[in-house]
Amino acid sequence: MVARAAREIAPGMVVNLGIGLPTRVVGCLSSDFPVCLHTENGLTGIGPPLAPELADRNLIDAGGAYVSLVPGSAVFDSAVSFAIVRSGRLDLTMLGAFEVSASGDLANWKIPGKFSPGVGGGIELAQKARRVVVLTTHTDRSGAPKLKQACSLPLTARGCVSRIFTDMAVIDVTPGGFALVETAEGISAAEVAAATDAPLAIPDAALPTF
Amino acid sequence: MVARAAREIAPGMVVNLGIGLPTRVVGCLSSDFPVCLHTENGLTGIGPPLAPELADRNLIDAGGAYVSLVPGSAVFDSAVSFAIVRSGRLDLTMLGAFEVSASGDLANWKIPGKFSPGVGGGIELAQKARRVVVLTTHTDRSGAPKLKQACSLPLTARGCVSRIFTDMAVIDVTPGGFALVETAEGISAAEVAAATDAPLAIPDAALPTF
Amino acid sequence: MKLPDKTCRIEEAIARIGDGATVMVGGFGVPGTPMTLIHALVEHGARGLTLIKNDANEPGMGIDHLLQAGQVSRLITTHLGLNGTAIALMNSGALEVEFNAQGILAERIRAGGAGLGAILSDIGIGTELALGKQVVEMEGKPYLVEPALRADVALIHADRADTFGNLAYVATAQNFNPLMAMAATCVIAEAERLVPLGALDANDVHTPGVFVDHVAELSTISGEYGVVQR
Amino acid sequence: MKLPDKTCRIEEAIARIGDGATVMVGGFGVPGTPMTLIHALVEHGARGLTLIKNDANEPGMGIDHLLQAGQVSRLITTHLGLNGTAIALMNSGALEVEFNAQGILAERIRAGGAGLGAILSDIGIGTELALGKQVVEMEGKPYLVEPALRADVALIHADRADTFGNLAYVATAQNFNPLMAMAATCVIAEAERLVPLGALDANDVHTPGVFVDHVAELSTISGEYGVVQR
Repeated sequence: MVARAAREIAPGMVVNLGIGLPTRVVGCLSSDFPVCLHTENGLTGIGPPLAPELADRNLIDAGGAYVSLVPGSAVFDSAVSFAIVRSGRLDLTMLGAFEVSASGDLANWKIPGKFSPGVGGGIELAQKARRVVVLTTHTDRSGAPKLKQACSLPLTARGCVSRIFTDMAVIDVTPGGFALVETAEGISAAEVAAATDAPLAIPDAALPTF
Repeated sequence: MVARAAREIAPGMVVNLGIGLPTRVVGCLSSDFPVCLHTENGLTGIGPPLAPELADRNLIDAGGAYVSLVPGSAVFDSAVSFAIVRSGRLDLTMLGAFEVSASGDLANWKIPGKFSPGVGGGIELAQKARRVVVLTTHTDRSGAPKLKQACSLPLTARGCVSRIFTDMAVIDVTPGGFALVETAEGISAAEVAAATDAPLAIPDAALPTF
Repeated sequence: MKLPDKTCRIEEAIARIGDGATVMVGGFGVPGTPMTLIHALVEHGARGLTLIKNDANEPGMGIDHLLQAGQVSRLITTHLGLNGTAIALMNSGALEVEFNAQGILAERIRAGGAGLGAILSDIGIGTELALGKQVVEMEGKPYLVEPALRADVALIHADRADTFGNLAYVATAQNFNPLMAMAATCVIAEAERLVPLGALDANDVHTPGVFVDHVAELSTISGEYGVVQR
Repeated sequence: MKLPDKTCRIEEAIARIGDGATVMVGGFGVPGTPMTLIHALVEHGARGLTLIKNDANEPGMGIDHLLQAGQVSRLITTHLGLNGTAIALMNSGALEVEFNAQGILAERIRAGGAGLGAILSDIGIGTELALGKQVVEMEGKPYLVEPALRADVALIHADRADTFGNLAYVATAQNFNPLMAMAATCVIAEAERLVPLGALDANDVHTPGVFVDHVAELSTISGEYGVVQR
C-alpha cells in the first residue's frame, strides 16, 4: 500500500508526508524523481532518512526523524513553513487517520479521555493542502472500521480527504460517498465493503489490484 | 540645531533618522559612539553616506541616499524592518514636520491639493517609536509658524511628538503645551514666542543656548 | 528525489500575464526592482494592470515605463513622491492610487503569502488612513482590519537563484521581494546569477524555491540597475 | 557609530526572570532548544511560569526539566505527545495547557513580534479549536481572530551570534527561534559560537541584533543537544 500511495505523487509536486505510514513513502521514490518534500518544522528538499550515527543533530523532520538534504534544499522558520501550506503551495499531503467520513472529514489527532497530545500541524495540512490523501490500516487494532459514515472523534478538518490508501483498498471520497478504486492483491470488493462502516460504491468493471 | 539634536541620542539607542534635516544628524555622531541606526527599507547599522563613485548600487536608505555598512550591520525585508518599529525596538526617531501641535500631533506628509505623495513609513515611525522628536525650521518659507495650537493639515499621528528642535529653539511638548527648553545663540525667548502660533511656557531661570 | 528545474525564458514567463492582472513588483527605490522583467512586460503590452509596489520609482526607471505606456489603471503603494509621471496620472484621474502605510503594505503582502485573511493593526487610527476601514475591538481596544493582499503575478529581482527557484538577495535589494515572492499565484524571478542546485547553501536561502514558478538569469545588468546620479 | 556590546553571563541574564513571567522557548524537538538557558532557569528557580513552546520536548530534555521542577503553571503549545511528564501534569490539572495549530502559533508569535494586534485566519473553523474564539466576517467569509502573542522573556538558541546580538541559525534548528526573538520584551540568546562584529555577513543574519538584549556563548555543547538515540 505504501508503494501504491507513492504512485500518487506526480512529477514536480511539493509534498508533505505525515508521521507514521506516510513517512515510509519516501523509500519508494527514486533518486531522479522530480519532487520536493516539505516538512513543517522548516525544510523543503528532504533527502532519505539517516541512521543515528550518520545524523546531523540539527536536521530533523517534524516527526523527529533524522533526515538528509538534497541539492537545492532550503531551511526556514516555522512561520514560513506553514505559509507554504496555507498559501496553496503544497500540492499534496499524505496523512494518517483514526477515522475518515464518507464526506471526507478527517479525525486524526484526539481521542477524548485517552489521547490528546495536541493537533500539531495536522489541521493546516488537512485544511490547506491542494490534495489530501490518507494512508491507514483499513480497520483499527480491534478490527473496527476506520472508514465511517460520520466521524465520532473530534475533527481535524471537514471534507478534506480525496483518497484513502489502506492495506485492503484504494478508495475515493466522491460527492456520493466512498467509491472503491482498487483492491489489494487477494482482497475482494465484498471484503472491503464488509470492513467499511458506510456504503461503498463498487464499479461493475473488474478492479485493478495493487 | 543638527548638532544639538544629535546630543539627544543616548548611548545604546536604536535610532531612525527621517529624510531631510534629520539625516544630517549622522554627520554629528563620532565613529566610536555606541548607537544603531535603522532605516525602513531594511537595514540596521547604517554607516556614513557614500558619494556616487564609491556607492554600492544595492545599498540605500529609505530616502534613496547611498549609505555604507558598519561591522555588525544586518539587512532584512521591509516587513521585519517595520516589525522593529511597531514592536517597540526603536528607541528614538527624528522626523521632519509641516506642523506640530501643542498636544504633540504631527503633520508631515500631505498638503491637500498641493502635495500628496503618500505617507511612506512616517505613520509607523511617528506612532510607534518610543520617543519622537522633530527637526524643522521654526517657520515655513513664507514665515508662518509651524508650531501651532492645532494642526490644520492631515495628521501623521496624534500626540506623538516629545521635543522639537528648530533653528530658533529646543521646545518640549508637555501636558500643558509647548515649553521652551533652550534657545539658539542670539535668539531671545520673546522672539521664539513670537514665531510660535501657540502659548509657549518660558521658565524664569536663564535658558541654555546652543 | 530531485528538485524540479524552473528555468525559463523571460518572454515566455511574462507572456502569461493577461490584461487586468494584478502584479506585485519588488523593489524599494532602484535596489531590488526587476528592471528587466518590467521591460518585458512593457514589450508584452498587457493593459489595465493593478500594480502593487512600494514606490513608483523615478522618471525613466522601473515601473515608470509601465505608467508611461498607459498599462496601469491602479497602483497600490506607499509613496510616489519621486515620480512626477505617477503624480500627474493620479491627479488627472487616469491612475487610481491606494496609499498604504509602508509597514502595513509589507504586512498585508506577507499575510497574503502566509494564507491569512487579514491582520489587525492600530496603525493610522485617528488619521485619514483609517477612513472606511473595518474596525474590530479586542479587549476594548480598536484595531483596523487590513486585508491580506495577493496577486496574480509577482515580479522579483534576486541576486542569486538556483534552478529550483531558491533565491538570495543582497543588501537593501531585499526589501519587498521576499514578501511578494510568497504572495502571488505565479512568481517570476530574475537573478543576477543562476547557480546549479546545491550551490546555494540551505541556510542562505532567503526565499524557498517552492514559492517560485519561473526563474531566469539576466544576460546583462543594464545601467538602470546602477547608482542613480542626482 | 559603533554597535553596542550585548554579551553577558547566562546566570545574570536569567536572573531577571521573575515569578509568573511569560517565557517563550525556541526549538522544535531537540534542534534549536536552548538547553543551557533552560538549565539556568531551573537553577534560578522562578515559578508560576507561562511557557510558550512548540512542543514539550521529551522526558529528561529541554523544558521537561522546568515541568519536573514544578516551575510551570501554563503551557501554550501545539503538541506534547512525546512527553509523558507534560501529559500527566495536564491530566492531573497541575498544568494548564492551551493547544494551538502549529502554524497559527508561529503566526501569533510573529504577529507579536511585528507589533500587530492579531491575525485573521480560517484555520480550524468547524473544529473544536475554533470554540470560544472571536469571529470576524470579511466579504461574507468568517475568520477567527488569533491574538498576537508576546512574552516577558524569550530564550533563543543560535548557531552563531555577534556581540551586537545578530543571530544565525543552522538547518532545522531555526524553527521558532527567529519568531520568538522578535516577540519578547527581553530576548536572551545562547550561541554555539560568538563571533566579533563584522564576522557575520549582513546578508546572512537571520535575526537582527536590534531584537536581542543579551547574548552568551556556550562553553560546552552538552549531550542534551545531541542526536537522540531511540
